[in-house]
Amino acid sequence: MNPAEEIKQLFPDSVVSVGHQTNKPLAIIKKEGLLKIAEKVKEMGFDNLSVITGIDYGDRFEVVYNFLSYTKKQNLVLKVVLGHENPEVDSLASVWKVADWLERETYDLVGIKFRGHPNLKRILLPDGWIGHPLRKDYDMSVDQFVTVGEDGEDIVSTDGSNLLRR
Amino acid sequence: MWTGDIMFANAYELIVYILNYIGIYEPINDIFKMFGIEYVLRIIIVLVEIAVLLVFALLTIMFLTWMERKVVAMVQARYGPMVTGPRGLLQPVMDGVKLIGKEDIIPAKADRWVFTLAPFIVFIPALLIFIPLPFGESLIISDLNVGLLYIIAISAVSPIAILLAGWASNNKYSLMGAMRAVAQDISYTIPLALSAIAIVLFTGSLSTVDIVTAQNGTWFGFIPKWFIFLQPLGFILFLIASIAEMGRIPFDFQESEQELVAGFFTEYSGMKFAMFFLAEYAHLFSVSAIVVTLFLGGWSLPFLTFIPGALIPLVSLGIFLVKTYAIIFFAMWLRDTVPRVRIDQLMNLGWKIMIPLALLNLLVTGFLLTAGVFR
Amino acid sequence: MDPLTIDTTKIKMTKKQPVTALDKLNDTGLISTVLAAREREGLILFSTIDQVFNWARLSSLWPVTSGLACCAIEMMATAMAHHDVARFGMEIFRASPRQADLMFVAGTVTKRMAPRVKKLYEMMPDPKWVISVGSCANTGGPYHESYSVLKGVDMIIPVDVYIPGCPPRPEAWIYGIIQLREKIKNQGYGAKWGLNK
Amino acid sequence: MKTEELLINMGPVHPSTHGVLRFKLTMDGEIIKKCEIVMGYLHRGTEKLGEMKTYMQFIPYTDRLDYISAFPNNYAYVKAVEELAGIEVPLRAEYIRVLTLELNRIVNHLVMLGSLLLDLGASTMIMYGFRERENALQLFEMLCGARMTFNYIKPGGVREDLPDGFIPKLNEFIKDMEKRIDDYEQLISGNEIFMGRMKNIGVMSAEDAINYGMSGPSLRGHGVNYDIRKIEPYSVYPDLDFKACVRHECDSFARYMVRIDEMRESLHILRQVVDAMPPAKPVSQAKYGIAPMTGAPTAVSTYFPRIFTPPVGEVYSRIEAPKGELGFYIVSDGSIKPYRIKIRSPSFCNLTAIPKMVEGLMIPDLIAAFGTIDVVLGDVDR
Repeated sequence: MNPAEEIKQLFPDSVVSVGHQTNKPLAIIKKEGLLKIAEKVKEMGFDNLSVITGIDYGDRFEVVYNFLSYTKKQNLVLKVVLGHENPEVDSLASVWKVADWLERETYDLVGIKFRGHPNLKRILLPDGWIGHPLRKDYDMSVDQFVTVGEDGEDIVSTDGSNLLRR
Repeated sequence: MWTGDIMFANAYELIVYILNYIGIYEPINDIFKMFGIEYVLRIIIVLVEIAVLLVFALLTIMFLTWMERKVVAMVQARYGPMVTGPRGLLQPVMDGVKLIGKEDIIPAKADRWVFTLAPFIVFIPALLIFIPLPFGESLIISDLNVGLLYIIAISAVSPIAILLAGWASNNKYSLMGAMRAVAQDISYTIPLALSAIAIVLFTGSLSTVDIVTAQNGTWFGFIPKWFIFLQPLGFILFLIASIAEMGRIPFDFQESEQELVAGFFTEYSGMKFAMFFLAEYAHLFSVSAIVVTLFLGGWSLPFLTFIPGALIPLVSLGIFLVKTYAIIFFAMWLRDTVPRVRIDQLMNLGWKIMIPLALLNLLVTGFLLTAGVFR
Repeated sequence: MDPLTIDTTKIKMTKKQPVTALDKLNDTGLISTVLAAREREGLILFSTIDQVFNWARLSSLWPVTSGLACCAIEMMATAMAHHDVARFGMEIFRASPRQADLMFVAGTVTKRMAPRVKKLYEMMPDPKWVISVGSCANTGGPYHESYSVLKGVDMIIPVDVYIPGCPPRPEAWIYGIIQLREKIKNQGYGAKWGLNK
Repeated sequence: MKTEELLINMGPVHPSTHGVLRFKLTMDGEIIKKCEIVMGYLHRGTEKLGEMKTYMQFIPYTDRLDYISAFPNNYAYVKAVEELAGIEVPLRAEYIRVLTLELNRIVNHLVMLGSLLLDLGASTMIMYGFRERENALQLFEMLCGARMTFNYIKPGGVREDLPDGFIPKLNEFIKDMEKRIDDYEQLISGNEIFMGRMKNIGVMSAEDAINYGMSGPSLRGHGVNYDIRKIEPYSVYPDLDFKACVRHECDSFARYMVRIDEMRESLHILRQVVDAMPPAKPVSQAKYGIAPMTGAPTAVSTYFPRIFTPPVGEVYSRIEAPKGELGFYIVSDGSIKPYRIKIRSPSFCNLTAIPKMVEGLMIPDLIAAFGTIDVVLGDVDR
């Protein structure tokens, strides 16, 4: 019985719809029920959280979780739809430790906040970077340069005068 | 080897004998005696000896840098320096000249005087060890009767200079590197000294020439009377301790790139860095020479009785160099194949294994000697 | 009075310049020939020393390990057994910039890495050269439009030799090194008058 | 006696961090108390570029992700596009793909062994490793003209068929590699100092390893028998018989030994692929004109239109890359450019385990454990 239907029976109210993502069972769930479902999914044997993707659709944000159960050789995809203003969802770092960095990267590039995350900071871009690059409304024209402060931290500024060689 | 009676105590007498043989020694001596400054001739001769030794030392250091690169290349199935000079022979010269021409950076907050002084304090002891080394039959600068003790004492000076360098360059990495290097040097001088003392029990005298002459002759006709056969454990301990003293892989902590960037000479550039570089190779040559002197019978080979008198110094010098380069080749070969040991494993090996073994070796040798096994 | 509209040709020098012996001599053009002769004579004196130093510098270039991306793997391949760079005396990959005199910028220089590459360059002692390897380091390469990549390393440090390619083949690396050796050979006093053999 | 903690910065430019990665270590004497990893020094914004390029134009960017083994990157992306658009691939092309994947796995493990030994101080293994790699790169060059960035696998098959002298040269390479692997074992595995440096260093329990998202040979070093070629078989792997190499000692030495076994396993697979390679059936290109210009079908690729617009939808496909599970998540809105591309990189997830694995060890052990995790910075920072 495909795991998406199983979750629908267990959490009928927080599962919006069940479907397929090309060949993997997909369950679209509400933001509030995420943590409870995640714990249940872990018990069902999905011990590998492969990837967390944040997608900016212009009017809404989507966070997609892909799971793989090594023992049962099954896949499962959970999708959460969020509003466009300040997207916020529960963090799964307490359930899967790999989620810690995956969520930090999603926050860094797409700008989705994760409640309850141990230290939600930028991971790939320097801390002072302006804007989240993978959003559709990120303007590429502004050139931001990085210089090193005294204690080795990065300082982001738009004028690269002391860095560039005129 | 030969009749056992050595013709000249040191190189000075050899030179005086040669001058007499040519017949120009008496007239020069008389001229100096007329002015009453007869000792000046003796000083000149000693200066000539030291000049020859310095030239020989620098040439061997340059040759060793070239040999190191070629041996490493040979082990790693590649060529090594080929472009400068025939088969890259001029490469060390080029490195030296380039390093002279480099800008000399002294870090801002570094302690200027100590920073510039440290390389010299490292380089000078490395050359001082050459004095008591018996290069040949009578080719020894001065046959100190405390030769072995002198060698071990001088090789204890370089850790101090390493600490000076590490502290002066005001850089976290170099300070840690210096601490490690000093800890390593000190903890490996003890087994070095203990295994050397086991040799002195046999010869009864610290002078290097006596040690070499004690290894003349053969047992049962074909086994040469080298101390390596009497002291196999001592030889292994001495070899490991000397490699650790030199700071070469697998005990390479001075410049273990992977961990502490470049060890204590991270901040050195130009000629100062060249000093450290040359001191390391001088140390390599001198320690190999000591291993040969103590355990492999210095310049003597048991079967060479037909050498005419005049050629003896040259032939003995050749034999000595062949043996030394065998040990150097072993050290270089080790450098390429074996990974590095961790600092705490190094200390365990030093204190928990090598020192007890050295003491045991000393005990057993003393016991056998008093029991008269070897007389 | 608008300074732009002043007609400079009408201005006459008010103070009379004293005419010294030097001016007279200079009119005959003698001084410039003497200076030129002394300079060339200096050349002959110094150019041989320069040639020796140039030869020493070009034959023992010690690179600093600053591999950033894919070109770093080609840098390792060039230094390994098959295309041996040690033949040119570049065998010791010094880890600390203090002892290096050649810097390979091999890979993409991102905005975050740029100040560190510049600091690495400044830490190297003076006669130093930079080889920018790969189209990423030359002009930003395939990542030209990206928001976090510097469009070419010559925006922050002066570069001597550019090696095109993504990643350039080890043979291209060695060709770049030979070009740098030619460039070093023609440095110094003797270069202007072609005295450098 | 109050000892103060020392903050050591193994900075972005460091010989043993395999590229530009920075460790912030708070040290208590020689022992590491806390290790924090700072990355992003090679973040080139590949995912943003993915949204500006068409499906075919993005393939060269996948080469430069994990630049030591570029074929698996190409294949993972192309497999995702094929699943999205439902393109089938001729059998000969699948066999050629598996051939390149396994050859690239051997090259990746060679570079990993070489740099691991170089970090431990022995500078000879990397020379031998790169010597074998040169032979393999010559094979790649015969195949597609490039040494490291191949751009060879395209949706629908591969760009070129095997050149004539390829198979004999490959057999020669396989025979030579078998002898070489035994030489490496003799040089390294029996070495006392190496075992002293690797045995029970960087120990981590199997549950932690799975929980930290480790995958690939690093995970199989912890006794966890998960190999995506077995769990989610793709391409022609079901028809090939091979076993997932597993070690149960959960330490750096086990992770190292897994890679040696995997190299032998890959050679075994290569031999089977060479024997079972179907012959090239000529395909009529009358309707489409000459192959490269119009994307017409050839013996090794099906028809792939120049203007390729996949159906609307999302797909996530994963393969067993030499470093672990490599996956591409593609969202397409029907236009010629993907709407969003997310790359699940194995090195990024394997790296999460390092801070926990390294507490209480010394710097040389951090380097040894880090070497066995086999991280490439292009893959981590994307």
